[in-house]
Amino acid sequence: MTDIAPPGSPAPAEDPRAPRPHLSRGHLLELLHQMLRIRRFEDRCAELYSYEKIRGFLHLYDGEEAVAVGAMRALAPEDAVVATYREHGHALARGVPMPAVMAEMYGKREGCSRGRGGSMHLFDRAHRFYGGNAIVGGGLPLAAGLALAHKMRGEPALVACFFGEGASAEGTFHESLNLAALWKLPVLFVCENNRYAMGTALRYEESEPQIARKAASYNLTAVTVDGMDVVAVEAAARDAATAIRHGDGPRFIEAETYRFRAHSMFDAQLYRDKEEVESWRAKGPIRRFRTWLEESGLLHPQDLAGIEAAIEAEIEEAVRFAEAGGWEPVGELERFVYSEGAAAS
Amino acid sequence: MTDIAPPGSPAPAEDPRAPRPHLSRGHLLELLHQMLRIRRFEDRCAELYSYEKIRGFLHLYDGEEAVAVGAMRALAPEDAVVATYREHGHALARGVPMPAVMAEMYGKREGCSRGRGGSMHLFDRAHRFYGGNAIVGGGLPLAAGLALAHKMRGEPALVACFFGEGASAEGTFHESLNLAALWKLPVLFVCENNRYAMGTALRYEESEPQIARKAASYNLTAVTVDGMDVVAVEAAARDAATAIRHGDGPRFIEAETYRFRAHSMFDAQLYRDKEEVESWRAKGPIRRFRTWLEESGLLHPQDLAGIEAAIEAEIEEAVRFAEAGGWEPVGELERFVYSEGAAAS
Amino acid sequence: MSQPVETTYRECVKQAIREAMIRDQRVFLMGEDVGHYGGCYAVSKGLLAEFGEERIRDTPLSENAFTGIGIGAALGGLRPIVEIMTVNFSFLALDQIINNAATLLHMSGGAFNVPLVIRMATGAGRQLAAQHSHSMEGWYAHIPGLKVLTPATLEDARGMLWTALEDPDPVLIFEHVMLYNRSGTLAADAGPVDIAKAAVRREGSDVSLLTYGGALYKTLEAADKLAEEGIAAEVVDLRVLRPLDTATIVASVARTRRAVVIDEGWRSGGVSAEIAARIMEQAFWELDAPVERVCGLEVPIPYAAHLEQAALPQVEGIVAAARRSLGR
Amino acid sequence: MSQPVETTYRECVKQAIREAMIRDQRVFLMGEDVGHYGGCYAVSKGLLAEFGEERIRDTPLSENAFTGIGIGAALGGLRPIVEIMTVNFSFLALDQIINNAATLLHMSGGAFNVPLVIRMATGAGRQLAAQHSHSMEGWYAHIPGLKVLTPATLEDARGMLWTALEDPDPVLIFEHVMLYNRSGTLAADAGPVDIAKAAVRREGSDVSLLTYGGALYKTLEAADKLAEEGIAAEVVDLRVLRPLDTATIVASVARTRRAVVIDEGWRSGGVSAEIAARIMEQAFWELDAPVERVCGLEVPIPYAAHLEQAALPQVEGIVAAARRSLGR
Ligand SMILES: Cc1ncc(C[n+]2csc(CCOP(=O)(O)OP(=O)(O)O)c2C)c(N)n1
Ligand SMILES: Cc1ncc(C[n+]2csc(CCOP(=O)(O)OP(=O)(O)O)c2C)c(N)n1
Ligand SMILES: [Mg+2]
Ligand SMILES: [Mg+2]
Repeated sequence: MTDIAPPGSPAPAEDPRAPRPHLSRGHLLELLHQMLRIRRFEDRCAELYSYEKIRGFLHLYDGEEAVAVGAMRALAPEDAVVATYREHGHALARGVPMPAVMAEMYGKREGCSRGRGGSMHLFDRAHRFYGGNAIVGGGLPLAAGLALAHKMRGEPALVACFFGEGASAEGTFHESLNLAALWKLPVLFVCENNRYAMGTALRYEESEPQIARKAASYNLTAVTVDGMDVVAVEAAARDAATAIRHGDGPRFIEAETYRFRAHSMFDAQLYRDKEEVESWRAKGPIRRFRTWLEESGLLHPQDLAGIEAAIEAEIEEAVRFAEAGGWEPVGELERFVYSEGAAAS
Repeated sequence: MTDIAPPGSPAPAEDPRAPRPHLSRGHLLELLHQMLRIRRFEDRCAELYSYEKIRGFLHLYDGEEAVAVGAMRALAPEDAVVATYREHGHALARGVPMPAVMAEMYGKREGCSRGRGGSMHLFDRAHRFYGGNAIVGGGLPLAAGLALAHKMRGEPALVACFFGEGASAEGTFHESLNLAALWKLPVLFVCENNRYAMGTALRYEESEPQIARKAASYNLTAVTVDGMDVVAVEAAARDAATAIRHGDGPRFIEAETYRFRAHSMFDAQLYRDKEEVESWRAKGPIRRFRTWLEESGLLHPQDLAGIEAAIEAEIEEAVRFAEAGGWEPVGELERFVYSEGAAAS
Repeated sequence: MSQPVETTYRECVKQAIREAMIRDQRVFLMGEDVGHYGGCYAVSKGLLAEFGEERIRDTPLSENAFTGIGIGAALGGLRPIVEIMTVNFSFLALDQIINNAATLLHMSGGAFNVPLVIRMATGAGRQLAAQHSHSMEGWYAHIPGLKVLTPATLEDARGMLWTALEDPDPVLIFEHVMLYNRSGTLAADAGPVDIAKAAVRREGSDVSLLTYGGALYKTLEAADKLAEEGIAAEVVDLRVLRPLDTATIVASVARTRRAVVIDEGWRSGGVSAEIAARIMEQAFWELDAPVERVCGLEVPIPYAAHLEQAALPQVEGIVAAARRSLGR
Repeated sequence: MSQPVETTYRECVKQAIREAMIRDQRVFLMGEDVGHYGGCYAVSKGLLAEFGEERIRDTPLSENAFTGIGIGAALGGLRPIVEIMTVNFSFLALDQIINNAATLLHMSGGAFNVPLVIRMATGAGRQLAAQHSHSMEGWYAHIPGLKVLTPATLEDARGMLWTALEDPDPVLIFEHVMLYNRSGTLAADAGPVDIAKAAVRREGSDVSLLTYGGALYKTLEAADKLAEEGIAAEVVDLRVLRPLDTATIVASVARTRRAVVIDEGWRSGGVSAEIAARIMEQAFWELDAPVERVCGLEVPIPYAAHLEQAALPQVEGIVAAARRSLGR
């Protein structure tokens, strides 16, 4: 294995306990694969949305793939993940099977939430994927609580908690960071600072727009990384995860990124101009990483073709699975209000 | 008028626009008078509590008088005040008439809240005293909202908002400070850091125990003052008020203080030891200020006697007024659920 | 009444806000994405350009604080309209709504009233699932000190806000998400409407169908169906859930001797329970059958369309309940 | 059943917590001042010394987060008991309670259940005024996904927590502040009790008095008074407000043909409304009189003792309502 340092990657991990990421070619191609996989999956979802196969709100992760993909590489299977309503990327990068995700988008009973959740509420017990939360900031206390369970049970697992910069204005952000720091809970907070909360620009949201600086005021270690650089995100996440696993308490990563498309499927985007979007697109995490890999001779045309073909096949299979899936019978609707066996209302 | 610099008073106000406080002898004696007035009033309340004239929760301000008295001196009549459930001191220092306050403690209709509020809910329109709020942190958004009204109406008034360090863990603290700073609202936040929230010591409350440092993370100017030094508090408040009136946005003062007695009337105080309390008592704001005035020759025995007599008379009058007051007829109980004249449920 | 014009519910709400802003300098709109985004249901689109950032005020995600700021601003002499995007988010602001807005006047012995209007989107039907789709207006109606309005018609969408802004006390307005696109005609100069009375939207002598908000149209449809069967259903639009206009309800039931309450909210402890209890108390001897309830199923609203629809009152269910109450 | 011992409601709650902590290492208590202070109503006094700071966990003032942390900890395999000091503060945590605790199981299609217990003090009588004294248990009972318990007796104070902790879903326990000092005798080895059924606390054939929590003792007193007048009142302690044990209610009313609901909470849309509606639906033809409701006045609870008492149900009012329902 060769250690390769891509452009824009951060200085070697600060924490000497952190293993240097093994940036083998295979690893790098896998990062690209995962990002592309999310992108293609979501492109297909957008298409299916226009065919009305998918309904409700659909928040695409276009432009932010490097964050979920990079951060997720630092996790072990026993770790837990808490995400937002913009969580297709997190679910896929975490390993939630694509067919179950797609079936959920369709509202089918084979979906990972049996059709009750939809795009904003993906869940998967096997991968310790705790949602999918459509209350902005609502996941932070859950993450701290899961981490408390790990800590009290003496488990080495950590909890990765993703949320937007908009969430950092909510009271739960404050309460959760304080408690996590006070109780030294094993949480990796990952703030996806894409500069907008729906149509509200950062300058209308935060008196301190550098979210990592806000986080640091809770006496925890917080860093800002280039969220368009998947390797930088991975390195930061590994560094943080190592510290967390050593019992240092929570860590905070602010990933500076950008959402290329509308907030949800439709949105006139009156709040920003096209040039701004275009200038960020030029820094797109996939485009940039792919170009670098190509220029470095690490990605050959046939590699890319292979990746694209694999993704294409996976998506086809997911769509087929979703299409073939059944509808939860209406008679089952009242199941899961209370646990099976427990008295119902 | 002579400018006098008492010991422990801060360096001259940082803000050159701030008028130097006129620490005439009269002014200093007035500070002492106000602090003693609160103390004697509350001592009497505690006594009346044991006679069951006053009921419910009764949170004494013993040890913290310098904060309300010092800060209130920086306010003009058109300013507004928002306080907590521990607000006898704020109400009195603000000028809410003692008889109306005492009658409220009795639950009489002549009380400043017509007997509906009690100790935790003192209100007075004439003095723009907006309570009395028994939800910890509940007053911060109100203060920001009042300040927004001042700002949008082009009024030069500010809002002084008092709360404990315990409140600074609540989400409303975070949301309110962010909004106040973002919108440059004329709020003077005064955090009474008495080191305990009920029985929970600061180290169990806050990952960052220096509350002013937390406040500064919202990009506003925050200072820590010796809350046992009435002159220091006044100077800091004047400085802050000047900046606020110049349109600088909110200011934050953390006043380091201590509560000498139980959280409410009864409390086994298992959470701290007697020595700690005694060591703080030695720094008590009244004792210390009086001693200094005496040693400086500014307070003569007859001054003190005069002050004590005036207070005694005022309290007697307040008790007489409360005793003579009537009970709100039960038939009036449903008044004020909705405004008079508006349709009722 | 002037010439009627074609319009939509959304447009009515927008014009109501516009006019209030023009009429009264103390009025302003505050909430998440009301400005630059144009409102998450496009209600306030264009208002930022017209009134500027001070009065069309985008807030950060801070429901508890900006609702409390609305209360404070109302105390300070302004007339804020606070918009909470969706009823489920209002739980974050509940402390301010109940412990302050609803309580301050009484707790202060009449010293401080809170002339605040809070608008929010309510209800299901857009497949937004369990954290965006509930109908909590009936729940809020439990709280003394609040008034709770549920405009169902264009006229009410246009006129209730005006009256609410003139009210000295906190008023909550619930706009059902499925109504925004509803179109129809309305007098060009439509103005304020009362916020005290229920309205009989269709007269009938056989059974009273009592409903409000988004369910009104399903109920009117059910009344059409019933008419085909020769059953004359009276449809009462409650309009205001607190204070409930018990007199209109009881008068209708006294005429028809039978009642069905239709409420998209959960059954247990909802609006329908209170109405059944009041009818029991005030019209027991007039009743020929127990009051029927057609409510939302007691589940968090699911995403899949067929499940979501199954969780909501439907025309068939209303018709069936009316038949049952008539013993058919 | 072993020897009965003298004890208090407070002591029963404490012993219930203690035993749960001893029995199950996954159980811990978390909330404001549960540790060093000993609990604001002295319920947990001494437990910190016995179990240490990890398991008797003082929290900062952060109701929404620590309730959410309780949910997360439950998801993570623990069995948290979250204490919220007073029901009014629970509004700050409402988002977590409704949008997460009550919803996660359904929204995740059964993947994640939340075995969490939340305890809080409820009710008036201590002159704590409008931000500390409400009775919102009936309001919480509106929410699907939650269970709502209201222990009124020593036995239930001792036994409900055990069963609640074994429940796979979120359970809210409301302890009325006026009950903590209540004393009586209880079997030394008192154990878990069911959390599904209402209990007939006194049998009678003339009228059913339906109540729960703090109002139970006033209702029993009223039954005594009624007995002096020759009226045999049956007293039903609801015990659980969600799911309501409708069968027991209906069976009692079917026997007595008359019912009075006594609830300290506000009338409109409260527990009493739901019970009246269910009786209407399931026992309409058995009723000889409309269901009466004796509830808290619809005002924020005031401070002054005479006003506070006037705002609450009292024995006289219960007696009068029972008489009315009997046409006397
Ligand atoms: C408590 C709450 N308030 C408002 C909303 C509506 N809403 C959904 S996403 C969003 C913006 C969130 O922005 P951010 O946290 O930055 O995440 P991003 O969408 O940019 O990924 C808003 C206002 C919500 N879902 N929950
Ligand atoms: C939201 C809320 N949670 C809990 C309480 C109970 N309580 C009343 S005072 C208090 C401690 C507050 O501490 P702090 O803010 O430091 O003020 P202090 O009493 O020290 O002046 C607590 C926990 C409350 N009144 N409101
Ligand atoms: Mg964002
Ligand atoms: Mg304190």
